[in-house]
Amino acid sequence: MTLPTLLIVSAALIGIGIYGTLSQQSFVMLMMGLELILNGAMLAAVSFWALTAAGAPEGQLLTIIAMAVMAIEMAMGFALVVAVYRAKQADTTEALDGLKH
Amino acid sequence: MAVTWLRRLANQAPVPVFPVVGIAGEAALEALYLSPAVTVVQSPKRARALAVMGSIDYRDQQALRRVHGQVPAPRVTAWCSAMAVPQELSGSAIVVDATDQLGQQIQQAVHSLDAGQQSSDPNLCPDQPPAPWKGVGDGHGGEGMMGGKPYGRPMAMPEDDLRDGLQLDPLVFSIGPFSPLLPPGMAAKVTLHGDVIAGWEVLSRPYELTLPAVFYQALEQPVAVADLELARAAFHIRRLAAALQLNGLGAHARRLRHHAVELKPGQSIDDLVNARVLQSLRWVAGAGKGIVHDENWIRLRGPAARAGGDARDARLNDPAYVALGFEPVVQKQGSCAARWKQWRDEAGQALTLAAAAAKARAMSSPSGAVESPVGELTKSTPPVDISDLMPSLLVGLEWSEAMSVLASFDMAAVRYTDVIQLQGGGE
Amino acid sequence: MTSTLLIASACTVLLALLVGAYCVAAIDGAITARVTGQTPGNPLLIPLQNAARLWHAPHNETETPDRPALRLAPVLYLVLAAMGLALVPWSRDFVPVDLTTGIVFWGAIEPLATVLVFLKGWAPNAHFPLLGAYRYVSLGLSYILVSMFVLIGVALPAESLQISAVVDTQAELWNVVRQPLGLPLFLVVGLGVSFWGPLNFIDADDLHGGAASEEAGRVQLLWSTGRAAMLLAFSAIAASAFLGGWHGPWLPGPVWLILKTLAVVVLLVILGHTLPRVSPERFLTIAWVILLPLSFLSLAGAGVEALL
Amino acid sequence: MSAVDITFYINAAIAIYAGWRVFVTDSMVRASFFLLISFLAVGVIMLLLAAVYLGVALFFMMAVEMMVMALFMVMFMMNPAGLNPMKMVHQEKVAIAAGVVAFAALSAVAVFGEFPSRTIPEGWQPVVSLGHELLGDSMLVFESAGVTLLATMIAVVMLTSHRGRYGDANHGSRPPGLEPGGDPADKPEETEEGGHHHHHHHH
Repeated sequence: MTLPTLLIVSAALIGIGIYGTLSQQSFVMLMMGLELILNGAMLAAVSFWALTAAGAPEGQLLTIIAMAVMAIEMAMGFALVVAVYRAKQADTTEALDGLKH
Repeated sequence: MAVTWLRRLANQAPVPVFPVVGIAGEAALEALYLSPAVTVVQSPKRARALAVMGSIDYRDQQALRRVHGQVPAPRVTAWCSAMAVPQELSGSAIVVDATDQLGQQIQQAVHSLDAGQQSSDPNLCPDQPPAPWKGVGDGHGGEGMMGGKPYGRPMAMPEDDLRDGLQLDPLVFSIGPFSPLLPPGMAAKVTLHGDVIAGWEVLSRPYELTLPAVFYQALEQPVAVADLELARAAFHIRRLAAALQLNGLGAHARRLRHHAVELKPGQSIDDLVNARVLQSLRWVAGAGKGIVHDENWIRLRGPAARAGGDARDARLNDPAYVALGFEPVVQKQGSCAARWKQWRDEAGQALTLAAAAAKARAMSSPSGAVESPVGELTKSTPPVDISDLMPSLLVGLEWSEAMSVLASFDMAAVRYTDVIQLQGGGE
Repeated sequence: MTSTLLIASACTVLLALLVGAYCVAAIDGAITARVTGQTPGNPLLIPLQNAARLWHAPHNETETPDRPALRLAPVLYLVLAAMGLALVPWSRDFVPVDLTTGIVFWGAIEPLATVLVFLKGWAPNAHFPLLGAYRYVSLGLSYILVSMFVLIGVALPAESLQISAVVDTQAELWNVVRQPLGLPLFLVVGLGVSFWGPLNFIDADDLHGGAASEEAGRVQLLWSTGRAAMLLAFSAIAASAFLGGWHGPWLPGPVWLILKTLAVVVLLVILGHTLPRVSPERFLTIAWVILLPLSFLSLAGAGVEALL
Repeated sequence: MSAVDITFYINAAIAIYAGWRVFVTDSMVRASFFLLISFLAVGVIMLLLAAVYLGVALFFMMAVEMMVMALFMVMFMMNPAGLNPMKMVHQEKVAIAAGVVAFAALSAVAVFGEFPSRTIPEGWQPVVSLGHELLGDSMLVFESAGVTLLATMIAVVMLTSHRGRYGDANHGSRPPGLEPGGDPADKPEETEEGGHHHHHHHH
């Protein structure tokens, strides 16, 4: 468990997440991609904190903020999905081709 | 060695049985509830044995076969019915005549099945899916993301949700005719939006209900009022037990069922069950629901009508009851909880009346109408079926509320014409 | 930690789990017998007889179940119960797993258990189980927050998230006195996490048994064991967080812990046999409008007390 | 190889495999549980790295979050169990290329980058130091996150409510076409057989 291996794992998670975010049509699956990116980012942050920062608490703080961002992303994402679904019965990105009803 | 030891331990536990109740099967079901050798379960999948009690209408024979197939094999079928045993089962089913022996015999049959002395029932239905799990294309059942019939199974399409206008998928399925949630014989097609009932179509009406024999006798000849009232109290208490069981108080339900067979005149209902337990039914799902409105209200009878404030009661026309100072109890709300309270109050009143009648040796006087526990029973018009009221009552309720409402009605018509001629028989 | 201690800890937890699950079943049987007024047999043997019966009973095969979920969910639920039980300190020196974030870890076990209970209803591929699971989860999310706040409340006086530290602060005064709202709120969570009694929304009789309607044989045995074990683990945590854990006069610490745990178990089982299942709609209101603000209040009180 | 290393490699493999399965499985409920597994594996790695609080916090955050996700999947998706094929993708080649490039670039940084090696000192208490940081120097950051979450909650309730400011939220709305400019998707032509999940389940 060295820094390069940890970072490669997080790079893999971020890579899969980017693929998912760019390719998925369904809002919810798209959000899963975003979550996976954040998952990789958090792993990288914790790895740097543990192995290069001598336990400086800001590293952990960064991860906590990432978690909060994830929660916000999730909540807002779902709220938007519900709002859009209510308005247009749409749950895919293609179905939204305008900003009005 | 260890295996036989474990097996011996297992054989001391009661055997789970799924009851299939047909016409005139009510008494056998009560006997099954009381038997220490078995436990009555809610789902055939958990059972080791199927108990067929009473006669099943010919239109439900296919459903009976399906339920039989849902009991995991190896299984035992117990036949406590006037119907003939189906050809396929004639070699393996155990035929029981005495209802009080039913539990014992089922347990013995399951033990000998487990010991390999007896073979399991054959399957009555072919054990195969309704449509083959054969994929198309890249191993999937359908094409496109939504709709269609993947693997021959129709997919839901969104429709307006009742509560908040979101377009979501409905779930359509049918329950009955042997579901413990519905009266025997009743089948319904249900459309659910999430937990909310969006559609309730009665597919078949419940079987006619067979009342305790004393109520039929009272039509023809004078019977002891004490006997009538004890039978009434027992009837109400059993239905309260069903309501308790439905709402997660199975132990109290069992207590009530055991007490219902040995009721004594003058007992207080609070001796039978903790008063607060029955009162807590006021708070369960659906307690305030299930109020019958408008023109349908007139179709309610007996306790259900009195729970809504209508003091109709055939006992008022009987001089014996008048002499005992009988006054009908009524509730106001007419809701699910009010009907349960009505059953409780009437059971308590019946026990008091029974004590007074036993002391006075009061006999009823047949006047052409008897107040049965489900409404006025006369020679010409026994209580009729009201299951068609359910759709308007249930739509819009949550599932658990709907089940409470169902458990607070007597929907079935009362069996009358063939009772006198064929005591306890079927077709 | 030496390997001897490690093995001793693992054995203690497993033994406590099995014996404890048996005790929960026996207590449940005894209270049922008391309620029904019927004694069907030796109450100490009934749980074993039922377990032996389920062991030999045939399996119920549903159509195209989610097999990995069907097999893994009950096992993992049992594992979660064991993990919860491992966090409980038996005495000052003997804590099987003394995690510095033990309180938070228990806070993670509860939602993970909820996920597994959802899988219990999802896996068999049948509609009554799914309805039960869906209902359970949508209501379950409302009390998990309560549990978090209540647990933070007990961590405040200890100034630590370690369960052994929480127990240590209760040497003089138990948390149940210091934060009287905490234990009742926490008990609600316990009924929910082990889907017991009034909060049994998944295996409810109004759905023919809900998720349990498709279970038979060993799957049913695993789930009923897991459920009893979860109730036990929960009671042990409640005893440690609110009733002073192993603290107590005259008797050795582990004995006190066992007594207090069993007392909480008895209380929960009696509640399960006394209260009818709550109406889902009403429970949602109760959880958000009453329980959650009460847990806030409890937490605020604990905070004020910690500052003074 | 120590026990810690073995645990790490197993969990790393689980995290990546489950993360990949998220976008391959047809059942959206399963997809959200695969994502949960991926998060749990990362949480275990964090525990191995002595981030005791963060690892455990990741467990409970993700358990709740993925549970909600699964609920939404069952509620919104036509096909929660994956009976129909569910490959709803666009610009897939670009996406794969972007993913591979990101992975390669970040791995290159990981392998060729020069990072100091300062591990956590003996006796360091990560949870205590995190607490002091959150409620000390970085209180403003932490509190901002809290306020943002509160704002999110309010916004979410507003957005999801059925009642909009000027009447029903879906007033005058029209569902999108199945094809561009086609018929709305919500009302199937053959309602008789279109809408049923009919299990044969009688008892």
